[in-house]
Amino acid sequence: MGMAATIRIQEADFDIAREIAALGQGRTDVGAVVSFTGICRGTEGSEPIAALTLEHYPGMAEAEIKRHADEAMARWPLQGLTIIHRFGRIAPGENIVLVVTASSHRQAAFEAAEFLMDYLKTNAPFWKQEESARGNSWIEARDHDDVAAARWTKS
Amino acid sequence: MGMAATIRIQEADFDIAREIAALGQGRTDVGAVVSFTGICRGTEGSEPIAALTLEHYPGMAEAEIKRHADEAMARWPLQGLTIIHRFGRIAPGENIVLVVTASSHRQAAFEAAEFLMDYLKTNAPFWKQEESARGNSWIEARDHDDVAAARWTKS
Amino acid sequence: MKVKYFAWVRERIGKAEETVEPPASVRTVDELIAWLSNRGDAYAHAFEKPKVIRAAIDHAHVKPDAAIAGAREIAFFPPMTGG
Amino acid sequence: MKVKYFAWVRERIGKAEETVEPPASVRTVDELIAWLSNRGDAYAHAFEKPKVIRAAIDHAHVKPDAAIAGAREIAFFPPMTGG
Repeated sequence: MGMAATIRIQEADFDIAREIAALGQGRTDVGAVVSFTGICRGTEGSEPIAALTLEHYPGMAEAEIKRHADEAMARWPLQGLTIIHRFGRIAPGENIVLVVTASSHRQAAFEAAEFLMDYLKTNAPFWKQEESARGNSWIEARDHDDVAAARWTKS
Repeated sequence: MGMAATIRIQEADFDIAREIAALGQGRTDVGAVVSFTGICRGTEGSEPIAALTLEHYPGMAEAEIKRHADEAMARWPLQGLTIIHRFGRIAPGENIVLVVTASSHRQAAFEAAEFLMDYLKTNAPFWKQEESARGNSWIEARDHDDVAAARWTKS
Repeated sequence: MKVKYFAWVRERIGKAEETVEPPASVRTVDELIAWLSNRGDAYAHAFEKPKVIRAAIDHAHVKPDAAIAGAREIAFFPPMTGG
Repeated sequence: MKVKYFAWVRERIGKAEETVEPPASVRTVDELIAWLSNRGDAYAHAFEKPKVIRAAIDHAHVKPDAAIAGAREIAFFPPMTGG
């Protein structure tokens, strides 16, 4: 493709509009842009939470996400790809993660974004801890996320 | 759901960031927001185009989109849904259509957005005419869009 | 009854809408298409491939065998290309 | 060899990283887990359910039977919950 994905792992928030605009800037071959924004909810299960704290593995997180971004660009005809994942303390209503895909074809843009989100949920080295009235506890991985990720495995 | 979709059919452009923000505003139960933006490409097939002109059926377009928005809200647990479709003359690089879905669950947000886009491509009463060096011509419907739309039909 | 035309159906007929009074023998959408086709060359051209034409009655998509009785507004147009 | 710990593995062990020198008989990731578990109660607690523990060698996910020879950095952590 020759196209490089933008990958950022950062503590700061991101600006969805700026990231979407950056992918389309100065080109007229993009027909479809899909964005996925993951947001911190105010409850985990039925329990209200005060915040999430995201821990990550610096170095490995970048390498792993880049490997999956490259796989997405090889599998789908993408003209732009941006992945931003925050770490640190994140309050309810705040952004956690952003995936933006640009393509000539809407199906490619949708599928690549879903593939990357399924991957980020199960294999990117990030861990969420929740803060609630009952103290701090680590969120457990969910089986249905593994099932979602497995559907992209080539047979 | 008790939740009403925002549906707008308009000549003016839209602000993606504002529409995404409006769905999350003042609530902490939204975990996933998916946006799809359809953009006018500078080529149709391999032919460069100067612009598209979108004609629509006022009244029916609103009614039909609302019916499908209601179906999406019945099929997926959505907490917010916005659909904006432009009409009139649209130059390459400009926005045509926006679908934004908000949900607690990423799969629901993705699927509802894809369902609505497949619907808008095949059944919403809009017609695209392209302007090129060879004059004006109506874009023909594509079979693969019908195939994409058919996958949502309940068996 | 009001009839509306869109996209190239509109262009070929040369108008966006009109009021027509088909005889009682015209009962369905496809019978109305056949009846309109006889109103002149422009109509014959617009409806030359009836299978390609889509129809809506009072803002809802209908099939060619749909009854037109009671319809306030019937629209004819090519396959849709929005989105 | 540098060993890193994340999330509750880190919390239970009480440190984020350390340098260890396992004997030559420790050849695989699961053998390293068994060897670390013998370093004290904190380690035993962190690794009490070895099947839950994920490992990476030099920033790439590996299986429990992966060889550790030549590794510069080995990390242990619970199943990931990003996104």
